[in-house]
Amino acid sequence: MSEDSAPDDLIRAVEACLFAAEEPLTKDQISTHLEGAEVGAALAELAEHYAQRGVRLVERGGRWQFQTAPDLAHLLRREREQVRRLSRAATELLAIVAYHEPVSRAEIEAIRGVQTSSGTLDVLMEAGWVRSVGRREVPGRPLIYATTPEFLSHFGLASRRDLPGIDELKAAGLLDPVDEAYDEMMASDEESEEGEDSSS
Amino acid sequence: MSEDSAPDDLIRAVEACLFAAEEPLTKDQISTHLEGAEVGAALAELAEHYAQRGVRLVERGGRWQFQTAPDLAHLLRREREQVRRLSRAATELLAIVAYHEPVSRAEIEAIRGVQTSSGTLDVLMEAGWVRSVGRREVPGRPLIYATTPEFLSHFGLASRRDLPGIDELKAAGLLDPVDEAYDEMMASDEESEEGEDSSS
Amino acid sequence: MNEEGAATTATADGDWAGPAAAPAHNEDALYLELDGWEGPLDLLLDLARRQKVDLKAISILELVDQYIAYIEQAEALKLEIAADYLVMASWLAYLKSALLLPREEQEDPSPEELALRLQLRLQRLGAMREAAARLMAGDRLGRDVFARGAPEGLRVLTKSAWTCDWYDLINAYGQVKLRNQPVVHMVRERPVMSLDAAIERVAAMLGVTRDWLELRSMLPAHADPRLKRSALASSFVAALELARTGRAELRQEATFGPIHLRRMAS
Repeated sequence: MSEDSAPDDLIRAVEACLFAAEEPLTKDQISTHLEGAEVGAALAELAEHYAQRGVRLVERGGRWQFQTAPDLAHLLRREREQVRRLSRAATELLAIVAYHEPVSRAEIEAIRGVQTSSGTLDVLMEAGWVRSVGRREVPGRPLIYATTPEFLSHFGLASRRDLPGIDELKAAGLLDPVDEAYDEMMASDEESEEGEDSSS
Repeated sequence: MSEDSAPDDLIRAVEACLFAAEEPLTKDQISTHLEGAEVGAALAELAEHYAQRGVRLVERGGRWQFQTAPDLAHLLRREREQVRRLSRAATELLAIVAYHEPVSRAEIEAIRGVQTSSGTLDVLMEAGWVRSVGRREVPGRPLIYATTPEFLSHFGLASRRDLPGIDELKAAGLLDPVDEAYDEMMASDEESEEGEDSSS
Repeated sequence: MNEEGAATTATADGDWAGPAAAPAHNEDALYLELDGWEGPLDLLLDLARRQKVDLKAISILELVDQYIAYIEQAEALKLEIAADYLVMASWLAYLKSALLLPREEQEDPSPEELALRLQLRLQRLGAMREAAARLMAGDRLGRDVFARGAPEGLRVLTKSAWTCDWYDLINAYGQVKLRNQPVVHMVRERPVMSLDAAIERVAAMLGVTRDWLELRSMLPAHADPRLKRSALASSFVAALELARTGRAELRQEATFGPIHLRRMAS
């Protein structure tokens, strides 16, 4: 029989019925919908018609349903990249691993002075910047972590030795005690206020 | 072309994509899923293939969707009511928005001759059929309303041009405000009178 | 039960499918339920349709008579009639008398214009009624046609591309180091003005004149900003002290306004 010609009304009805159904239907259920019609032949013809298409009519445990063709499954899931900034905690963790590697979780916490949630480390591993490089041979054999080549390339570093040392950080003002920096800001504020006063 | 032969991969992919989608998709959305492929021809071919089947491929307000063929409605109507019941006021309001859009509340009231309770408009907005589309730049800057793609999709319209009788209504001037219609009638009366004068 | 006052016109499946005249087709049992109409215009349209002619050809005079008769009957039955129905009735009565007057006594706008405008309104409302009915009678999704019952759904998986810049990294390390450094507090020597010095200074300046002096004008002019702050605080306390001991009086005209002081007459 030719599939090309218009399908007969019973086939069309079975097709629509299965399409609109919210769950797979048995032959009997379909038949009930269609005033008791015998639907076996129609199902077989539909299954054949759809065999080559993007949608299949399949039987699973006596129940019929449409589903998309398995070879097209990859098209129905699309990946999208979303750029996200590292959180403050994750940035600190990353810096500690970079300066102190290889380093265990307990050591990281000792350096950070606060507990580290496990999600934070996961984020760094997902980003591909930190990986586990074995276990420290101490009681408990904790995992130890180090940075990856991707870490170096993301931050444009030739090697870990390119990370600025503590003295350099100090010189750049990055290690200035907070209250000192604050005082300085306040002092300069007052100066500018005075400037305004005298001019008025 | 023969519909009998196996459809090509692009057609199968578009078919699968629309079958799997939970909502109508625009051409662009389909294309995005299929790595930017041009899908216009595939949609046309699919629509033709399905035209005689129990399931149709239709375009509603620029979005494509599969749905069951209307002539099978009696077989598929479920016990439970799936369609929102609309009050007469809401029905009328919806028609006025659809045929006159974009339209302000005052303009709706001029046609209906009664105040519109805000609940009625809310029902239509909640159904997703009407939304506010900005303000009219007249004193008071009233909000203006229009129908949505969901409206077209729900009422089986490819576009607003498919609103039943809209061309006739337009031609008869029945979508023009009373003032305009009156002025026009007067103007054309005068013209014809003048015409008569000059000919006499 | 009365769904938006329109239950009487709703068809069995809940969609409004016809004009309001539906319950009133039996002309003998005149239907006197004003709730069934959405307002005077609605009632007028219904009455106009009962003339069973094209809305373009209705007789306005006849329509006016029907409307007024209808309202009068409702009044006779002591039904409560909303004000807008009565307003319409009296307007229509006016329109009728104007239409019947000889032409030369008519004012502007002419009753013909008013009648024509009313007819145009009825046509427009009637057109929308019919359009609504046709819209509702179309193939509605979920009633006549159905979408796929159990779509697999199109999924978009979001993958995070993490980013962080060099400065943030280094700065974070700096902050960590800082947080855990042993804290050493050092109080550095700062230029200050002591209270005694301030009392002496303010008292001396007050001794020069009997005029009011502003407190701020008494501060050392070219001092280090930190000394200036100290001097302001100390001088203020000094002023209070001088006032307390009866050597000066203070005046401030507004909250946070300048503080003035002068020597007490001895």
